[in-house]
Amino acid sequence: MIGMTLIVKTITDFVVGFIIVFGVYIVLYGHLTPGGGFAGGVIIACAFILAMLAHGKDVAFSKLPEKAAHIIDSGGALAFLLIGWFGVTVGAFFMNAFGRGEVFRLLSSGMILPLNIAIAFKVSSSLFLVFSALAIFRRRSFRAMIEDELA
Amino acid sequence: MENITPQLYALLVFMIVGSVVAIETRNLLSAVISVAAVGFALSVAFLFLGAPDIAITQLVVEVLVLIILIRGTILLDNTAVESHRDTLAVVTSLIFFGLLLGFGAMIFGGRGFPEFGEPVMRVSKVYVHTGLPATYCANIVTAVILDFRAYDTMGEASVLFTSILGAMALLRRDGKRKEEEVVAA
Amino acid sequence: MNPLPLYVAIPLGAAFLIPLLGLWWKKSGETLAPLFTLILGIMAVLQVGRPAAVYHMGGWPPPWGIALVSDGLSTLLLIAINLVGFLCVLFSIKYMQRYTGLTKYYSLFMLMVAGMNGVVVSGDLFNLYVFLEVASIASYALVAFGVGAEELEAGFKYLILGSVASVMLLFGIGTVYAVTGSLNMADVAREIATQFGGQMNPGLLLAGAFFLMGFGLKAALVPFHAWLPDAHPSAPAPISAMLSGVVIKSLGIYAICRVFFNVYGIAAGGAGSVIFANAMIAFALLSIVIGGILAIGQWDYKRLLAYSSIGQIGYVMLGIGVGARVLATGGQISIAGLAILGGLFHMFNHVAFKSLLFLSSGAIQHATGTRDMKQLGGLREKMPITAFTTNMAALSIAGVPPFSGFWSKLVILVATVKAGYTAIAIVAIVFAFVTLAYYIKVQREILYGTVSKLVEKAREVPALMYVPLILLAIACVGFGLLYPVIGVHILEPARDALMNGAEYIQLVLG
Amino acid sequence: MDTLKRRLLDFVIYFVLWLLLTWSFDWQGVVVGAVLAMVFALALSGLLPKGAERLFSPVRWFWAIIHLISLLFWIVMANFDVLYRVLHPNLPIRPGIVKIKTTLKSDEAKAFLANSITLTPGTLTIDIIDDWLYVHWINVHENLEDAEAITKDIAGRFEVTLRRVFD
Repeated sequence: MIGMTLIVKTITDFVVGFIIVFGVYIVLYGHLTPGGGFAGGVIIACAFILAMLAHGKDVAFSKLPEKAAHIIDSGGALAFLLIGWFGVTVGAFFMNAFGRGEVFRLLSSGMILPLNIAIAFKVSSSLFLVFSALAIFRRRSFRAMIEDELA
Repeated sequence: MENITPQLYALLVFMIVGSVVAIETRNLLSAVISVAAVGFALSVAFLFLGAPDIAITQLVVEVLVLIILIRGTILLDNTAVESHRDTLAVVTSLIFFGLLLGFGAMIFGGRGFPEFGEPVMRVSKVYVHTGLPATYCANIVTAVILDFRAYDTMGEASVLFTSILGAMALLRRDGKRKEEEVVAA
Repeated sequence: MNPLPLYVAIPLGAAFLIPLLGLWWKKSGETLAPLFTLILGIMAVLQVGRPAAVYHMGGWPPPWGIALVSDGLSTLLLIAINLVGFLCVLFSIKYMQRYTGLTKYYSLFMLMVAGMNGVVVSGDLFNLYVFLEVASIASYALVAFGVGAEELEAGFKYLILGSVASVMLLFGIGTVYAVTGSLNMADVAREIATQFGGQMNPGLLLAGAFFLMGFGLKAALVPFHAWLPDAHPSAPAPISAMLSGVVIKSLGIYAICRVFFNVYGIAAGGAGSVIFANAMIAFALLSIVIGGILAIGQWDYKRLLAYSSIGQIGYVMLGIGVGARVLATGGQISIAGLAILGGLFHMFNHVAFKSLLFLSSGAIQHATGTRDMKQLGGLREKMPITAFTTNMAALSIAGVPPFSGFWSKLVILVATVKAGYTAIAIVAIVFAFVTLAYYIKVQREILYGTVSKLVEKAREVPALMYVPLILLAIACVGFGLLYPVIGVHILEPARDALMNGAEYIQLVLG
Repeated sequence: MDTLKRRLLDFVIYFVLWLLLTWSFDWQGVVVGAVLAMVFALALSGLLPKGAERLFSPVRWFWAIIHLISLLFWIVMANFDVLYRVLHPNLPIRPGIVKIKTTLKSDEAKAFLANSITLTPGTLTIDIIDDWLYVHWINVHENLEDAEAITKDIAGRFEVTLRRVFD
């Protein structure tokens, strides 16, 4: 049997969707309530890591393949840079080039919301990647490496 | 500030005790668990200090780290540490901590630092007062990190990117190619 | 348009793009990295002669937003980082073919360049720390890039010591923020000058000690040098060249200069200033002596070069420390200027000849497969270009006239004597001869002598590898001969930026 | 057709979750929530447990509340039982692992049964394999042969309600 016991699997199924929605909420409302891209991204990553722990790596990778995670990782960072660079059109790097909107509405405060989203993408995929790398990683033992080098 | 200070000190004591246990225990699993306890206490402390977003992040990261560390620990056959105590290291760190405490006493006792809980609000005052009208962002923390100092946040995102990339680079199976592949290429 | 943010944005963008494109296009790193570093290098050279400039990130005026500042000192470092970066990337194309994971390598390389550029143009203490972390973490990974046992050990050691330094720096920055309530360097400087009257209060003194330890560790000054002799030999040769050529200077020496001259206002005198200046001179002397003594006994070529780096960084620090002490004790400004100029000139020269030496060690290792000096010999006949350029660099670093290294050491020594520290100058002169001695050893064991068995099969390295060597060799000679040009346009603005703290405050805060 | 129904269901669940979290009917939030729910329903299909349509049956909700009340009651009772055993000078415990067979069908019901057993002091579910639950018990019965009595004692009181909630 791949993954953990039935209890863990079932309960994971119950909560994973909720965790992801909660993480997205934290990201999108980062400029109105406590939270933001870093916190939300970590929460979203946690959902995928939970799925990986409960069901094994194949199920998690079917939802978020490793290559896709790499693309999201670099793409999120690039998007952050580009949003910042977009500010140059109105004056300076990281100047707010989007409309400020209305206070206390979801679509307000200009570039902060897209920046939060970019960070969330970056953080969640990064943490997922590093966890999968640490979980799956198997290398020859250190002793074998030293013996190889001596030989 | 005054009404929560005792709780904060209690948490502080708890964290110190947890750290000492983590260092002193011979069983790796107990060490990992006490480190996690310290982390959870830290997240509660953030909550007391009025930073729920940091508390959330700290909590989630703590859970993640705990999972990874426990997984790492139980992979080992023997989770007990069997090593002699390095007297020199203990003495050195004691001396270092003594010096640090001495400096701390000098700074806090003398005229060095502002009073506890009354920071110098020269620059941050402006963030608090003009943050909402200037950025339209109700959460001042987010306003500071993603608007006033968004460039710093880009740097932090790059730090994360670098560490992930570095970890992936170091977790490669083989670092160098075989000689014949190099010749062929 | 002010190009300052481009120095960070271009390499960061390249670093994010390379792994992204690398998923489909295997040569993305080898193509994009040289291109972007070349653009950066040209931009940096064009920066020469421009007046000092400030860039307000996001349009927020300092101290509320982050300010980027370019003055003479930044320009000096920008030129060094980006040009050496370009040459090292060029060298990497052939040299790194024996490694796997090349897109990761080039991406990390660009991140390192971005971090160093970010440190050098930053006008904000915390921002400096953030980019210092980017550059440091990238260099930890790059040192261990070969993932062999030796590389991993060196990388791990570097990681631990570097993290200790980072924690110290963060603690220092936190202390400064607690005391002055600001992170902007110019704002902190003005606060120290006006509110504390230039005197160090205990908090600032502690923070200064942390800064000196943290940046000193990044610069590998002697009591904090333990990571360097392992990290440099284990890293791939282009990375050793970057580490020794620019990383320890931009993260260490530059940051020390900026913090102590422009933020702490060491030039204004006061009780704390003399302590810090004395500490700098002490670290510098220790580095010169211990680096020299340890280098002479090495038989591993790259390890010898690593210890030599410690010694030469000592000379740089000596010039700057003597200048700081003269200023702090109210001595003659012209002598202080001469000492600082000498330090900066030696730093600039060291960029050229130490990068060249590490790259040539890589070329030798590439051709012969060893860096053990006992197994080498007679390389002059088999690899004439590598041997010739190595010779140039060795003569220059050993301080043989008319090469550039001679002039910079001479300036430092003259300034030290003029400032009245004759004993220190004598030690420095003695160890200048020690430097000469171990480079004669390098020449005798590697370049001349009988052709050894390993060298027998060696061939000259491909053109992509020896072109950077030739360019750097030209620089080694050129810096000495072209001193009138370089001195006026690059070094003197850098010195003036350090010595006029008030101007810096005026520039940033308006 | 079946997958379409399933997607629709996922969409509704995610959307309701979103509305509960934001707790406002500002049109911006609602529109964003709808778009997100759509994306989740398409991209993350299969993450939610099967048979989610059971969420819309009021009868099941009613039994869920009954189950919660009974669970709370049994937790309190078991607390007193454990308290008595701990405080008793003779320490009358007989710890051991028993294997019981559950009559519940769906995975969710089994998992909740296991969790209910674990939440009750004195008993702790270790694993579920097919229909068998392995439970660590603080005071195993004298008569181990009487499997039905054991099952009834541990699981029976929860099975009644859980069957109506999930099966």
